[in-house]
Amino acid sequence: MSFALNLLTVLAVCAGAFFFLAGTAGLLRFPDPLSRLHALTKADNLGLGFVVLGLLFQAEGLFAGLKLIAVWLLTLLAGATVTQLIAGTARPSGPRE
Amino acid sequence: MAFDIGLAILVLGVAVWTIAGRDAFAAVVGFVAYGLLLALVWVRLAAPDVALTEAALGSGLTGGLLLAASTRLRRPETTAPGEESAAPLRFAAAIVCALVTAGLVAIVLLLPEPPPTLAPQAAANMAATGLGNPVTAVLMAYRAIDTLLETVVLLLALLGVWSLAPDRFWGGLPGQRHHADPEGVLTFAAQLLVPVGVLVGIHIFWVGSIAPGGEFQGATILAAMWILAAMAGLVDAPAVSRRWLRSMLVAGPVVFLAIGLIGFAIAGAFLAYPDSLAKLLIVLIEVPVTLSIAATLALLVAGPPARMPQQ
Amino acid sequence: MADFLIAAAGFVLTMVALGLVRVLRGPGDADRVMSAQLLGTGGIAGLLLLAAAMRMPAGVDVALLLALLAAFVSVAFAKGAARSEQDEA
Amino acid sequence: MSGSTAYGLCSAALVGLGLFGLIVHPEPLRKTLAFNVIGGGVFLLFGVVARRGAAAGFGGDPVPQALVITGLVVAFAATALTVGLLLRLFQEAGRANLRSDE
Repeated sequence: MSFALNLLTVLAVCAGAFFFLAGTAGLLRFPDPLSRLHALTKADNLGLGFVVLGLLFQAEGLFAGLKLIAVWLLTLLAGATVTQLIAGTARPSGPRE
Repeated sequence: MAFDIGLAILVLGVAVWTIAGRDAFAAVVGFVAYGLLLALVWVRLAAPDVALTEAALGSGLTGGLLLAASTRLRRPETTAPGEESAAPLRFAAAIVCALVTAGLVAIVLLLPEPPPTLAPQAAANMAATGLGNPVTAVLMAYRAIDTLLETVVLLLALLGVWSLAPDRFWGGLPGQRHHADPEGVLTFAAQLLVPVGVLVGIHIFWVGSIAPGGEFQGATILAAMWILAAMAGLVDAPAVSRRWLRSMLVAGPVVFLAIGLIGFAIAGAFLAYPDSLAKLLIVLIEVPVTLSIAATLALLVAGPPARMPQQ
Repeated sequence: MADFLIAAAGFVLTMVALGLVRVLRGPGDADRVMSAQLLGTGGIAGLLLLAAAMRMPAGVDVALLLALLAAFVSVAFAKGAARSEQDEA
Repeated sequence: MSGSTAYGLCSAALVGLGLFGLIVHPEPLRKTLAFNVIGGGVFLLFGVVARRGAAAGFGGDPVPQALVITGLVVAFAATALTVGLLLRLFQEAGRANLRSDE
């Protein structure tokens, strides 16, 4: 049982690490700010999401698990807000009116 | 082990960027990253209480403050070529700093063996306070006078910031008025984040007596959430001359001092708690202190009064 | 298991540190804040992995706090950037 | 070399680095940043000492840890006051540097 849980953790954490790799590569290689923003949101949402998923299999108790999910949701919300705000400032024609 | 060395190198790299970066704004971003990485280091050093404080105050609130300042100071801050320090000065400074570093390296490598520690004393003291978190026990009992003075230092800093206001705005409202955009993403995010943040802040404060957390960490989150609400235009700063605001600011230190003085009567010394009442008295101190610190931190970030209330 | 989690934390931090190169190259403030945000997310992921590896439940509290404060800092930036554009206009 | 020694060496380098920035940067905002970098290094040294003092079932000596928390709060207060002074200087003089020869 514990072996199966550990295996799931390893798989999910590896998937998360892959998305961080992808996000960084996108941030470094994509030509313009808006597509870099696109790459960043992948790392944010999926990278951290898979890491949290993997750690859920190791969580001790319900409250600990809920806190992990709360961290992910907060990051999602913060990420979405900031992405919107940055997209507004990054437009070549200035902020949207 | 390899992880620790890598993390230490990463911290150094970010610090080099903060110091050596050309642009002030980029340097501030580097500083926020520096604080974040230091929070990870504190976890590695088995100091989660400090990690919480570093993440909230060292990186978060300081970062927000300096980011706002660097965008306002933008143009005059860009250094003209002639303004750089002269090469001989830079060279001399580099030598002095290398010597300081070398001295500290020697100290680190020659730290006494076995390491001195006050942990057993703190553990003995902790039993008497009824608290489960050794760091909170040290802050509130073993070194309570430091904590009392610290709340006073925060108030003094706030007085200093307020006294920078131009005469005509004295007693007015700090910072700019932000207007809410009911359709805006910022309003939406603030409406969602602020309640969650307040809940997390109270949680961190409350668990401080038994687990890592405490009044400074909780208060910092509360302050950050208030500033977020103000930036989204959901709330406006109160005029600094308001009586309720001033009572809130001094409530913490006053209650702390009063309970400290009562210590003479019931336990024979300043800031001494009788064993049976220790935990109750500490909680009685912590609640107003948390509120005062939160208000002080928020107003420190908001800055000096800059406008009068509209009639 | 602990070793794997620490290695994963190291990998994620290395990745986001590479992303920081974007801070060095700029060119715009938006890019800088994006890479700082990637570092924030990576830092949170690294912290969660470390907390699990070191069996330190308080590490999750630190991550929770970082997530809140990261939002705060980013909003402060976006407000600042919007204001400096107003100044120029 | 143990983990805490690595952080100890790191803290020594941070103090030197921050001190260098504090001396050579002409802009006060950069000096403030450099000062905070020094602060981080000093606190880290305390953390290393605390970690070495792990005893009585604690992961580290709680006394230096509590001192660091106090220090972080005071450093923030000082930084806020500095930034306030700096913004006021900028408002009054239209510049934010420390030259007096103009």
